[in-house]
Order: sequence, then C-alpha cells, then structure tokens
Amino acid sequence: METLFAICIGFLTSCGVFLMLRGRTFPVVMGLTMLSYAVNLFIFSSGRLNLKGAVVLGTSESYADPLPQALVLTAIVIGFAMTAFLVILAIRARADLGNDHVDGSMPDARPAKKERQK
Amino acid sequence: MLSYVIFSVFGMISLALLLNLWRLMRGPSLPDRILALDTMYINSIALIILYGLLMGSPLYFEAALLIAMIGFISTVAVCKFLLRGDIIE
Amino acid sequence: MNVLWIALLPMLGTLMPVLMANKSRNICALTTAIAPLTALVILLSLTQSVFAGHIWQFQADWIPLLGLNIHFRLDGLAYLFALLILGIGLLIILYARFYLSEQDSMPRFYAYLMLFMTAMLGIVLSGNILQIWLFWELTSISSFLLISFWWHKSEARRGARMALTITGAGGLCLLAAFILIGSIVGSYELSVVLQSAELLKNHALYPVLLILFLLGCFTKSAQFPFHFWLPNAMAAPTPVSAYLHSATMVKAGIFLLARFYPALSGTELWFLLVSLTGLTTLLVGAYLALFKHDLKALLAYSTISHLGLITLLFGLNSPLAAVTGIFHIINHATFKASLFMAAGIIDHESGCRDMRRLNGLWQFMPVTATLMMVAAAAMAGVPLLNGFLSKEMFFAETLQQNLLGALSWIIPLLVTVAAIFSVAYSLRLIHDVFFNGQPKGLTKTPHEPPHLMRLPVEILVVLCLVVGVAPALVVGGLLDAAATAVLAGPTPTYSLAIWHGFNLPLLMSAAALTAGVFMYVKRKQLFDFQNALPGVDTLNIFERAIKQLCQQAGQLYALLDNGSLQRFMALLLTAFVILAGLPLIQMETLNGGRPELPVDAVNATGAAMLLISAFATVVWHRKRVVALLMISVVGLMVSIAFTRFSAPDLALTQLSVEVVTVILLMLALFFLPHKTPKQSEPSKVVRDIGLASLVGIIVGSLSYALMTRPFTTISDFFIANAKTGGGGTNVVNVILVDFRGFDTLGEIAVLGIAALGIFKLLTRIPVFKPSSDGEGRPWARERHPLLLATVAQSILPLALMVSVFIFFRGHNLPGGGFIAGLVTAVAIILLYISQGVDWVKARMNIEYQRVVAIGLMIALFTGLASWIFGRPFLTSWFDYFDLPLFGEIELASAIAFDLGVYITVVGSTLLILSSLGKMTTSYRPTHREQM
Amino acid sequence: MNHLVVIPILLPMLTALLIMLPPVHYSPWRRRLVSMVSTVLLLLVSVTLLFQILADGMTFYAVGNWVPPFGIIMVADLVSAIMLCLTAFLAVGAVFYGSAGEDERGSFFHPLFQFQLMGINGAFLTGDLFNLFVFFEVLLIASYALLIHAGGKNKTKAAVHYVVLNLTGSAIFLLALAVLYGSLGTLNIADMALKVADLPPDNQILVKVGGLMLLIVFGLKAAILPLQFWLPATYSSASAPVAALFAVMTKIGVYALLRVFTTIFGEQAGPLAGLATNLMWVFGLATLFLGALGVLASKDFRKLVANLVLVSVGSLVAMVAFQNTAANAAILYYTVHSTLICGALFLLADLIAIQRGKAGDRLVAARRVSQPVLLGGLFVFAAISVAGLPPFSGFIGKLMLLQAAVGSDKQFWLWSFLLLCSLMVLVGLSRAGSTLFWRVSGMQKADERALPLQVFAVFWLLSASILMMVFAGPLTELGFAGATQLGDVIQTIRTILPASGVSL
Amino acid sequence: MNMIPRFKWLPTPYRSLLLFIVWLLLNQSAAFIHLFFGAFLAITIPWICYRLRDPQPLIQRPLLTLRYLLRVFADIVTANAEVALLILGPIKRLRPAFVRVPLDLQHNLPLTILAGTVSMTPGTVSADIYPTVEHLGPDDPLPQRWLLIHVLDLEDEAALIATIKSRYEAPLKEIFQC
Amino acid sequence: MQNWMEWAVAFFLLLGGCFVLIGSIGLVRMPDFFTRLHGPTKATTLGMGGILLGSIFYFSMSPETLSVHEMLITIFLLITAPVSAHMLIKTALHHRLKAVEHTQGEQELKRGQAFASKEGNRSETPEDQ
Ligand code: NA
Ligand code: NA
Repeated sequence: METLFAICIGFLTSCGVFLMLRGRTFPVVMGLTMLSYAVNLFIFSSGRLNLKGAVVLGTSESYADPLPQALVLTAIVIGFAMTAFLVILAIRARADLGNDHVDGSMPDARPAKKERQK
Repeated sequence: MLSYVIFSVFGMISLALLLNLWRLMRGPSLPDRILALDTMYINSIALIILYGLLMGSPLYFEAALLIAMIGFISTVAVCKFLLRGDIIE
Repeated sequence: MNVLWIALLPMLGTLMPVLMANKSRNICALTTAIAPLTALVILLSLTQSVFAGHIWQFQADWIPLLGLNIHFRLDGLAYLFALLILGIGLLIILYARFYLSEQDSMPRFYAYLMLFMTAMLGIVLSGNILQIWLFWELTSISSFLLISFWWHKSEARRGARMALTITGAGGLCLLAAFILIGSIVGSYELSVVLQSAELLKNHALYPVLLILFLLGCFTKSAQFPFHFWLPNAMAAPTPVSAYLHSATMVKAGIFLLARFYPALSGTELWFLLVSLTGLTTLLVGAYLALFKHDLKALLAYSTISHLGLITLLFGLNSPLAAVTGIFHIINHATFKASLFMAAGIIDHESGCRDMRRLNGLWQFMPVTATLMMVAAAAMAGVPLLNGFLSKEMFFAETLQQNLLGALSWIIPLLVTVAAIFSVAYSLRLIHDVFFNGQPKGLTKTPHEPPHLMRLPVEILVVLCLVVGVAPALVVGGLLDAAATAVLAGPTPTYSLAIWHGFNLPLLMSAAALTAGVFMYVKRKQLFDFQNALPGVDTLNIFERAIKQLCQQAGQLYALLDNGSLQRFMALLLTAFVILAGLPLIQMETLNGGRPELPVDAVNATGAAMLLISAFATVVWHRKRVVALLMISVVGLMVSIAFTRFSAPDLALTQLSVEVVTVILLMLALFFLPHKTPKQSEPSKVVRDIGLASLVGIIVGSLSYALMTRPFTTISDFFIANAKTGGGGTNVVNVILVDFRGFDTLGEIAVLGIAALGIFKLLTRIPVFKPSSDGEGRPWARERHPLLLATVAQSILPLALMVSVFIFFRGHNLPGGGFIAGLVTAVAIILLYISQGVDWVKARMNIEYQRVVAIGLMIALFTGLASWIFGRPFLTSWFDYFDLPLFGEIELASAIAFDLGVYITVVGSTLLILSSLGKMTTSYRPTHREQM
Repeated sequence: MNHLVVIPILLPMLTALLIMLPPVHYSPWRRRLVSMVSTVLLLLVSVTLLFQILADGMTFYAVGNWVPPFGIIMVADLVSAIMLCLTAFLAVGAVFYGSAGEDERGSFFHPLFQFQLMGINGAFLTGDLFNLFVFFEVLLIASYALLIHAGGKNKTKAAVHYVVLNLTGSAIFLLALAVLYGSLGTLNIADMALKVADLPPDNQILVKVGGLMLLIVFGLKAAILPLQFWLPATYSSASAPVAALFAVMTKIGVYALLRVFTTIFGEQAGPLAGLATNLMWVFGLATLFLGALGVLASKDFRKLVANLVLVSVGSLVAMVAFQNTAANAAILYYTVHSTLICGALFLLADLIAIQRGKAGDRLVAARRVSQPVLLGGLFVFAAISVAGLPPFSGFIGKLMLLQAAVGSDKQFWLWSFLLLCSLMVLVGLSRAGSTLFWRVSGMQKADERALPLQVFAVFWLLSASILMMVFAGPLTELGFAGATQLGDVIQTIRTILPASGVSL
Repeated sequence: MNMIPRFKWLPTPYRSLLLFIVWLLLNQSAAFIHLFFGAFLAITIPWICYRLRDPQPLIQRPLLTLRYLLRVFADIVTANAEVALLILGPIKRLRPAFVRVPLDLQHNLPLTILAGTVSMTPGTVSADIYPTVEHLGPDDPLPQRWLLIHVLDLEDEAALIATIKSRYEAPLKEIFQC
Repeated sequence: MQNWMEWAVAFFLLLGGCFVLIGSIGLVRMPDFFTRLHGPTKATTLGMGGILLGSIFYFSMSPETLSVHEMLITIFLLITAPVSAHMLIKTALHHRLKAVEHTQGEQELKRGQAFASKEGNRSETPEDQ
C-alpha cells in the first residue's frame, strides 16, 4: 500500500508542478491546488499509514499518529486561504493588465492580439 | 457472510465509480461530465458508508453527510456557472 | 584634552555657518573662522612641548570589541599637518569670502569646508588606525560635496563622482590593509603598529598589505596611474582646489606614507613600488602640465608632479630623503596654495582661465602678478625661495641612492628632466598670463581684487620667501619635530642652508633652469608634437567606462532576471531537485524495512481514479471548466483516502474546503478566459515535464522512504494526555485547540487576513462582465431558478443544525469549529447562488470583516483568559458538572476557542465569496465602504 | 513564565482586531492613532524584553502550559529579542510614514500592517518549526495584501510573481517539515537538535534532505540567488511604508537560516554539522555580487534600494556560513543596520519621487525637488550609511563583517567581494544621487512638500544609524553576547529540555 | 392559501419539527439534554433564518401530507425498479420524449415539491418551469405556467399528464389549499 | 434475531449496490444526455437508500446502539437530487444538447431551449404557437 500511496503523491506532485509551470494564472492556481493535495498527503504519510486507527480515544487499539493529521488540517486551511488570495489576484491581474499571463504581458505580440480579438 | 457481502458491494461501487469516471472523461458535453461528477459524489457516499461498516465504526458518517451536501452544492454551482457565468449575481 | 579640542573644534565649526545662514556674508565667514582659529591657537600653544618630543594624547573607549577606540595623538608629524590644515584653512576661509558670488550658498560651502577640515585633522591626529580610516573616508565624502559644489555644471558632478570613485576604491583597499595590519599586530593602536615593523615586514601577507596600503595612498595622492581624477576635480571652486588639491587632501596619501614609514618602509618592495610610482608620476605630471591651457589644469598637473616627487623621496628608503620629503610637503603647500588662489583671483577678476586668451595681465593687476611670479619661481626652484631648498635636497638624495644598482644614475637624470619641464611650465604660467601681448576676448576688464582677498596669497608668498631665505630659523624646529615622528628614531643630520657650495645638485638646478628657459622659448615645436598626439579626455572616458559598466551590469542582471515567472519557478524547482535529489542518491535503499500494508482492489481503484483524474486535469488544463471538474475528482479521492487511512477530521475538512474552492474557482473563471490558448513551445513543455517528473519522483521517493521507516514520535504524549489534560477524546481536535492551539490561532488569522486582502484586491477593480460564455453563447435567461431557490432556503436551517452538531462534537469526535464554520458558510453561499446578492443583502446586512474580527477576538481572549489564572497564554481549562436531568456536562475553554474559529471561518469565507460575488452587482465594494 | 515574551505577537493582533471593530474603525485618525500607539508600545515591550533577557538569560514561554517538546514554545533569547526590537523600531517609522496619508489609499492598511507585525514577531520568537511555518504564512499573507496596497499595474504584476513563488516555497516548507518530522518524530527545534545527534545513517540522509529543503525555503525568503527574483520588483513596486516594513522580511529568512542551521545542524549534529554552509557561502557571495550589479544597473531609485537589500542579504548569508561567534555577532549588528537604513531609503525614495513629479524615482533628469536641502541631506546621510562609509553604522557593520573573516580560509573571497561590491554600491549611489538631485531639467520646483509625519519617519529610521554609531560599544557587545548564546546549542537544549539530561 | 404563521415565536412550525427530528437523528439519542437542546435549536434556528426565506404557503392538511409522502415513497421504489430494467434492457426500444404539463399550481413551494416528485417518480425528469419571472415584465400578471419534463420511455402522453396532475398536483393543491 | 438482522443487512446492501451500479451503467449506456440523467437521479438515489438502510441495520445489530442518522443522508438526497437534475437539464437545454434521434416532442425541446436562452420572446407563450 505504501508504494501505491507514494506513487500517488509523486504523481500528484508532478501534475501540480507541471501546471504551476504554465504561463497563465488559472492553470497555476489549479497546479497549486493539486500540489497542495500532494503536500497534504505527504505530511499525512509522514505519520505512517494506518487503516484502523482513527484517533478518537476508545475506538481502536493502535492509533494513527494524530500530529501529522493536525498539521495537515492547519496546512489545508492555510492552503485554502492562499489559494483564495491567488485566485482573486489572478482576477485582479486580468482586470489591471488586460490578460491572464503570469507575467502580465504576452511573451510575443501575436498571441496577445489574437486574444484581444476574442 | 456479511464480509463477503460487503466486499461484493465494494466491488459494485468501485465499478460504478469507474463507470462514472469513464463518463466524466468521455463527456462529450459539459452537462454529461457534471452529471458524471455528481453521480460520483453520491457513489462515494456509498463507499464511505461501506468503509464505516468494514471498520464497524460510525466515525465516518459525517464525511458521508458532507459529501452529500457538497456534491449537491458543487453541481448546482457548476450548472449555474454554465447557465449564467456569474454564480453569485 | 587639548588635542581633542583641536580635532573637535572644526567639527563644531561645521555648525556655525549653518546657524549663521541668515546673517551677512561677513559674519558667516567670521563665525566660521572662530573654531579653526581657536584650534590653531591651542595648537600653537603646544608648540614647545611637541618640539620637545612630547606626544599629546586623548583616549576614550568606543568599540573596544572591534579595536576601534577614540584616540587622538599629537606628535611632530601630526603637528606639522595640523598646522598646515588649520593655517591654510583659515586663509581659505578668508579667500572664499570674496571668491564666492552672491548666488553661491556660502553657509553650505563653509559647512562642507569645515567638514573637510575636521576629516583632515582627524586623519593626522588619529592614534588608532581604524580611526584614521574613518576620517580618511570622510575626506572623500566631503571632497565629493566640495567638488560638486556647483552641482548644476555637468563636469562638476562628473568630476566629483570620479574623485569619489577613485579615492573610494583606494579607501577600501586601505581598509583591508589596516585590518590586515591590525590582525597581524593584534592591535589597531597606531603606536603598537609603529613598533611592530619587524613583525609586519616578515609576515607572509606583507606584500599584500603593502600593495593594498599603497593603493590607498596613491589613489588619494593622485599618483600615476590614478592621477587623472585630480585635474577633473578642478571643476570645484578655486578655494577648494587651493585647499584640497594642493595643501591637504592630496597630501593625505603622502601623510600616510610618512605615518607608516617606520612600520612598512625599508624593504625592496617598498622602494620599487613607492619610488618608481613617484618617479613616473613626477615625470608624467611635469610633462603634461606644460601643455595645459587652463590655468588650474596646469597647476593640477604640477601638483601631481610634485606629489610624485615627494612620493619618490619616501620611496628611497633613506631617512634623509624622508626629511626632504617632509620639507617639500611644507614648501609645496605654501607655494601651490598661493598659486591656486592667485589663479582664482585671475579667474574671478577676468572671467577666464584659458592662457591662450589671458595675456598681458601685468598692466591690470601688477600686485597679483608679482605675488604669482614669486610663487611660481618657488615652484620652479629658483634660489632664495623655499622650493629651491627642498628641490636641491631632493636632487642630492636622488644622487645618493643606490637602489637600482648600476642603473641608479637613471633616477637623477629623469629627475632633472622633470625639473626642466617644471621650470618650463612655471615660466609659461608667468609669461603667458602676465605678458605675451594683450588679452583676447575677455568678458570683463581685469583688475586687482579686493585687498582682503589677496591677503592670503600675500601671507603665503611671504612665507615662501622667508623660508627660502632663513630656512633653519623658520621651519627648522617644525621639520625636526616632524622628522623625529616620521623616522621614529634619531633624525639624520641635515643642514637647512641656502648655500651648500658648488656641487652636483646645484649643477642639476642650474641645468634645469637653463634648459627649462630654453624649452619654453622653443615651446612651439613641442606644442606641435603634443598636439599631434591624440587627445585624451579622461572625464569622458571614465564616464563612458562607468556607463558601460552599468550597462554591462544591466545586461548581466537581465540575463538572470528576465522577468518571467516561469523561469523563476523553473529555477526554484531545479534548486529543489538538486538539493533534495542529490542526497537521495547516496541513500542505499529507499525501503526502511517497515512492513507494508496489503493493497486491496478498492484502494487500487481509488488510486487509479486519483491518478487518472490528475492526469486528465493536466491534459485538459486548457479547457478550464473540464479541468475544474477533473480536479474535483482528485479532491474527492484525496478526501476518501483520508477516510480510508483513519483521518476522518481530515476528510471532513478537505471536503468542506473543496467545495468552497470549487465555488471560488468558478467565480473566478467568470472573469478569466475559459480556455487557455496554446502558447508554450514544445521544447518548453518537454522541459517542464522533465522537471515536474523529477520533482514528483523525489517527493514520492521521500514519502516512500518515510513511510517504510519505523520511528518514535512525541505523539504518544498527545494520545496519553488528550483526555486527562485536554478534556477531549478526539486527539486531533485536542491538538488543534489545545496542544497546538497557537498554530490554530495563526491559521485562522491567516484566513482572516486573506479575506481582508481579497476584499482589498476587489475594491475599485476595473471589472468587465463577459456577456457570453467561452463559446459565445449568451447567458441563460433565468437568474434564480425557482426550484433551487426554494430548496436552498430549506437547506439553510438544516445546515445550521448540522453545523451546531459538528461544532459541539468536535472535541470528542470528528468535527469542530472549522468544519462547522465551513458548513454554515457553504449553506449561506448556496443562498447567494440561488437568490443573488441583492436578495441576501436586503435580508442580512452584516459586514463580514467585523465578523472576522469578532471571531479572532474571541479566540484571542479565550487564550488571554488563562492569564487571569496565572497560566501561560492559551492554557486550557475544562471541568465536568453533574446537573439534574441533564446528566454530566463537560465545559471547556476549548469550546470558546473553537467558537472563535467557527466565527472567523464563517466571516472569512463569506467575506471572500460575497465580495467576489458583489463585483457584478450594485453592492460592488468601494474603497469608502470598507471601514 | 514571563508573559512579556508573547506580547510582541499578541499586541499587534489585538491592535489589528481593535482597528477593524467599532469604535476605532470609524475614522482614519482613530485607526492611525491606535496603530501608532500600539507600535510604539510594541517597541517599548521589545526593549524591555531585551533588557530582561540581558539580565536573566535566555528563557522560553510554553504556550498552553505544555512542556516542550510537546507543546509550542516561544524562545526568547538575545537574538530573537534583538530582532523584535529591530522590527518594532522599523515598524514605528513605517507606520508613522503610512499615517501621513498613504494608509487611506486602500483598505485595511493598519490591520494588515499589525497582522504583518504579528507574523514577523511570531517567526522571530517561535521555537517550533511548524509554528514557524504558521507565522511565516501569517506574515506572508499580510505581505501579499499589503503589497497591493494603493493598487496599480506594477503592484499587481509584482504580486502575482511574489505570491506564486512564495506559495511554492510554502509547499516546500511543508515537505521539509514532514520529512523532518517523519524522521525525527518532533517539531521542536531544540528537540530536533537533540535527536539529530543519534540517527541511523539512512535517516541522516532524510534529515539532510529536510534541512536542504529548508535552505531553499529560507533562501527564497531571504532572496538569495537563484531565488531572489521576486525581490526587486516586489520591493520597488510596493507603496513606501510597506516597502519599508518589507525591509525586514528578507532578514527573517536570514534569521531562520541562522536559527535552524546553527541549532539543528550545529556542532552537536555529528555528520550533519555545518550542513549547507558551503552552499550558503557560495550563493551568499553570488547574491552580494548580483545585488551590487543591480545597484549599478537600476534605472530607478527604488529598484536600486531593492538591490541594496540584496547586497545586505548576500553579505549576511555568506556570513552565516562562518558559523562562529564573531560572524554571528556581525550578522546581528549588520542586520539591524541594513534593515533600518534600507527601510529609511524606501521612505526617502517615495518623498523624492513625489517631489520630482512625473519622473518619479526614475534616474533621469527631472524637475528639482522642492526641498533639496532636507531630502538631499537625508539622502547623503543614508547613502553614506548604507554604502558602509564612516562614521555611521554601515561602517561599523562592514568592519565587523571584515574582521569576522580574519584568519579564515574564506577571508580572501569575502573581503574581495565585500570591498568590490562596496565600491560598486558607492558608484551606483553617487550616480543616483547626482541624478536625482542635480540633473535638473527646468528650474521650476514642485509644490509638494514632505509632511511632518513623513519627515519624522525618515529621521526616526535614520537616527538608528547614529544611535548605532554612538552606542556601538555596548551594541557590539550585545551582538557578541547574542551570538554566543546562539552558538551554545547545548545550553539551549538544557534550558528548553531539562529532562533530556544533556551534559556539557 | 395561508402564509401567516400562527405563532410569532414559531414562524415555521413544520420546519421546526423537522429540525427537532434531525437533531435527534444526528445525536441518535432521546436523552433529556438532546431533547432540550434540540427543542432550543429547533426554535432558534428557524427564528434566525426567518428573514432569509421567501414567504411560503403553510401546510394546511398534515395528515394528507403524510399520505402524500408515503405514496411518493412507494412510487419511488416501483418507478426506480422500472427505470433499472429500462437501463439494463435494449436501448433501441426506449421511447424517450419531451412532454409539456400544464400547471395549476402557482406558488413556489408546491411547485418545487411537484417538480421534485416528478423527478423522483415515473421515468420522468423535470426539465423546466416556464415562463419564468425573467420572461415577464415586473407588472405582468402570471400566465399559465408549464412544466417541461423528459420521459425515458413514453407510452401515452395524455395518460402521463393526467397521472401527474391527478396523482401529485391535486393532493398538493389540497395540502396547501391553493 | 441477529441472524435475521444480518440477512436484512445483506439484502439491503446488495440491493443498494445493484441499484447504484445500475445507475452508473445507465450513465454509460444511455444514448443522450437526457436519457443518461435518469439513471443517476433515480436508481442511484434508491441504491443509496438501500445501502443506508443496510448500514442502519448493521449498526443497530448490537443491542445497546441504534443507528438512525443514515436517514438524514437519505432525506437530504431525496431533497437535492431533483434539484441537481433540474439544474443539469436546464444547462443541457441552454447548451442545446441534441436529444437522441427518435425522441418524441422535439418541438417541446426546441421551445424549452428557446425559453432557457434569451430567444424566447417576452410575450411569447406556448399558446401563441
Ligand atoms: Na596667454
Ligand atoms: Na421522475
């Protein structure tokens, strides 16, 4: 199971990173979201996997590690706040700069023209 | 006996989820995909309830309830988006 | 204390002109003079004791740990320089009073001048070498201000910058030299350094520190090849040139040569570096001086030449040469300062400095002419004037040295050549300006200056004469005291007489005079030759070089920083791959031996769905809505994974965050293009895939390595203490609200701040509302579908009920304030979606930022409440109460804290989503509305 | 238990909340007043804390009354107290400047400002690695919001880069945390230092990976090459008081490097001791040089100042690699100096830009500033100080840096880079100054005059340079004391984890 | 049609009842504390939410409602079995169709319930109710409205419309007295 | 008693599982969007009911506990499923999705589409056509 879990984390990371390397804000936001999933699973996995150990006292004999779970909770919330900010920033950038490229301008002029025509 | 039943139901739900995923990927139209996702949410509830049965633990009930709720809301939101663009207007 | 006052008074004097800025020019000048005059008086009062060999000191601790202490020290050498600085400084103050025009800001000038004087005095009076450096750099700064005094002239600005750059560079070298010296000697006290000659000279780093030291001296004293800044500094007002560029600043380098003479001189390297540099400078300066048409430029090059002469003397490694050097310092200061001032008078009264236009001024200003002639004669080394004496001694010294072995004769020869040029340019200075026909194209008729303006020149010229006639009487004691200090031991016998009999030096003098006159007479050919050579505009070259440097710097910088986020991200990730990946290669095996859990079909299905949907998100990322749907599946699967692996709280949180994120992304997508145009080149895509794969492989491997390793953790403590110490059975929740409650406080603060930031981002946003979707379909007609509206209204109370339930059970079972908050927020968002902002706003007009603040406040005050009980911040409290009918009830401070979390989450989420939603309505937030 | 330790975190938070609520939030002046008073109070608290630590030695505060390593602790030693004082001092200048009117050019300036202070102070105080992450996020999210204060295309553009890069950095931070937790089983920094000593070799490599990931994260915050790209655009586009406050942000990265790499990977760490020092050394120098290049290349003054920040960061990070007391003392002194002066320069740049009209702070000929004596004087003073010329704090700082390297095998390179870059900075500043004040096109002056609060703010920050010169003796002693305390990892562990039974 | 609640402190009695049951279901307990707290919440929450709803007609015939619910529940089970067979059966034999049902109901809540019922029961899905408010001007009188439904396998259009109107719409009219 | 409960659990779970699966099969098998919609809306909802009922019985097997909260999910799904379906089909109308060829009442579809988009005239009511 650990192998499968690690493969999932690695693959999610790759996908997230690839999207974050795109040139438009929206894919970057998606990449960030994906990367957050990977990171959260990673933190979670640092407490080792446990199938029958929800950390509610009195429900199991061997509990999972509760600390990484608490850390992931914090990370999820913070990640949410950050993603939200980035999303709105992307809107603002589109409004201010007239396009949704992460650099605020197209690398070359032609595609920009095309987009404006749209 | 029950564990066999639970596992076979697990199998059905898994198959159902895969079918949903197939429709989600296949489309062809956006409403098709949304429908597939909505179904997937509902089927996940079944999956989680079954996990609860497997573990003999009621701790997972809230997760199922929450999926029901968010599945509905995200479906509605996506539909609203496709209909009006502006989901909060 | 006396010596402190000498150093301190000019510093206080800096304030005087500033305070007197509104008074008349005379008062300004007079008050400025008070401080240096007092200092001079104090200095003179110490003459006897200094000449007797007493060293006056003042010491105070400043930064003992760095070896930098306040230490002023007055010995013979310092006395000599202080005398020059204060004496000539006072004359300059007087002179400048008349030189500066009404438009020039006199207080500013005097303030700069006094600052400079302070710095100069600081250098010569310092007893700590770091302190020397401190004042050394101050001279660079103050001279920058003085040279650029007429800032509106471009050459003044550029000349000042050039001087600052060159002397600044030298200063840095000097600092390195001083720290090296200090670290070798073990002290930065000058007296210690001067006594550690053997230690220094035998140290392996001696060549390095000597070169650094000399770079400092030579740049400041305009030695070849760093001489070029000095002529360009002539853009300064003449009093500045007269003071800085003849008597003081350029002598600072020479001063250091003299100061460190006992510690650093006497080696082969010293001779080679110092004397050869001095010789070259002497020759180059003298040669170039002849061809300058600008009065001040001629004087500047002459100064360079004379500085080379003095440097040469210090480089000869002979005590007598050093004494001669000191003597020439005095003489050069007197005649060169007077020449500069006289040149300034000519410029001032005729409006011109070009010798090609200045002719026959004798008839207009005979007194000035006479004064200048005497000073020039001294410069040329005419007998009965002070210049002659030191030059004579100089010739003698060059003859006596034997440093170049069989080739030693070259030095006296070259020196004589330089003297010839010296005579020639001095002659030109006199003849070309005061005789040689009539002036050409002057803007005003020249006349004698006001008498007080001439007075400083007169005093100095008289000094030249007096010293020339009765050297031993006038400067004998001074020279002796200075020489004792420089040599740090017995001074050699020397005689300051006018007549030493017929000897080789005299012959050299005579030859130089004759040949010089001859050269001047035949100057036409020489000038033609020189004119044929390509002219070198050092200022432009330097300026262009700096500009070039800046451009190169810009290009180099741009090479790295091209402003592309994709590049930055790639670099960041590459750094990650290298730093995190390389150590992994050293690892023998990833698997740490902990047995793996078995894989079952359901989990495999889940994993497959996760992988497929993640991959699909990437593949379809340009169809944004589709990608959004795909990523929802990823989120769903992640939540299910959390459920599967015993983390119900995580699943709940992930799910509730998920839905808000999806709604948010959809809201955002309305204002963004629905499709991403294809833009990346294939090569870039390949690069990104490679990079992403590497990152993924590393992260996956790390996670595998961690999961397969046994480990011990502090978590057992939490499990053991959750119920007894935290009062809850849901350990994760107890960690969140109790063990690590501070994290949670920070976390909700982040959420609240993000909401504020988002509100801020959306204020006054120039919004544009697309009228159709990505495919050009106009929007559907119905805004608020009936079924949805009705159901949403019914769901709200249900959701609130569920929130309350989840909230209260959180401490003991999965749930808690955060999830409850999101459930509430989502239900309200559903109302917004189904009914619109206007409808909700009309029924519930709450300013969400206040909700956020109140929530955070509750959490904060719950934490603070423990102070009342004398416990640290956020210490939890809980107790059980047995009530009739109700049974046992637990009350815990964690509930209050969680309430804060709940309210913050509701407030933040609604603030974020509703302000985004409001953008398209009449409730679009404006800046004024916010508070 | 000394509640004073957490007040630097809680006071700004409380202030922020008060400003958001009635009755304070109704009028701009109330908001300003509360914010200013609170910031001054923060300075007093920080200074008091510093003196208490000087008197009583290092201490820690167990939040929630849970003993370390289980609960979160705030560690108050000289280093963190110095950084607190620095932040508060800087903040006073920034908030006074902002209160002159800049704060009303967008919403929530003061709450966000206070939240940012909360985050910064938390990052300085915390003794827990995950809590450090949380406070990093607090200060980052506040900085994102402050960066876009007053709006404008440049800000938005810079913000996108800044936010995306930092979010990636945060992700890496989390990965690093998980790796460290997964192999050491703890989050407390002192406990990590204790546990890193006896690890099986395979786990050592994991910890090493975790440490190197932290290097990336802190390097990104500190803006060392090749992670510095966000800095110039961010700092030069932020509004003046924000940029001034940002001057301390990179120093948080340096601080974290110092904290983590001297404590966790200190000399007790066995094979992992001195991890990443070579990297810090090389990339620190490279950053220093790049910053100096940037100073020469900058076409506007604020970019130049931003590059000055890079110069200081490069020097500091290179010094972290020395890992000795003198170097750490130099870091402490130089950090305080460079932060405050760069902060002052950002404010000054704004004043100059306002008075130069359309040209703003671009280094081209423009109309003459209306207060040439005031601004010019301040500029010269700040330039002297920042270029490391005597007699102000910059000179003393540079002296400390140079002296700390004496006798080390790194001496030659450090000196060469430091001195060369000093010269480049000098050239750049003299060019900039003469252009800003002296290259005048047309003689008409502007009407804008600097407001008293603005002038006060600049004076306040620059006065630090004089104070640091006058009291250089005690301050260097403080630096050395702080550095000694920082370097004594064993003592730190014994104070925080007395049960661990570590002996000297 | 009555839209004015009987008690001011209990504006929506059936909703409160529902909430009370939900609370007990959530807690799976009828202990006093849950009864007490559930009652408290069942009263306060509707009160809080009261302004956040459009006025709806009240249920006038509770017993009839119960009967309606039971009938719908039975219909759901049978209808779903039918649909399941259709899904598994040969696709080509399906006779999908769009059908328009004229509506007598006017008010939102009954309409919603009707549309929901239609969606859950005989192989039909409610597609749309029109004309909507947006089709009309603000002052236009409400014209005849229609329910558009999609039928998976249509045998007789008229029979279907009749069934819907008699089996579902009529009881709803009765329940809400509108 | 136990045995009876176990059988009930098994029955409901299998029934629910089958319906869920059938719903999803419908999603895949049906020829157009409108027909696909039926499976998930109805079969899945019923399937969920079965599984939740199974769960209720399962957790109620042990004598001291009674599990009824699964009812809530059922209620919730019953309330929301029609709305989801309604929104989806509205979207489909708006997007002018093609119905499978032999669909009857194509005119009704066209009309519905016209009403969904802005083409439907304000004064236009079905009677006018
Ligand atoms: Na002439
Ligand atoms: Na139906």
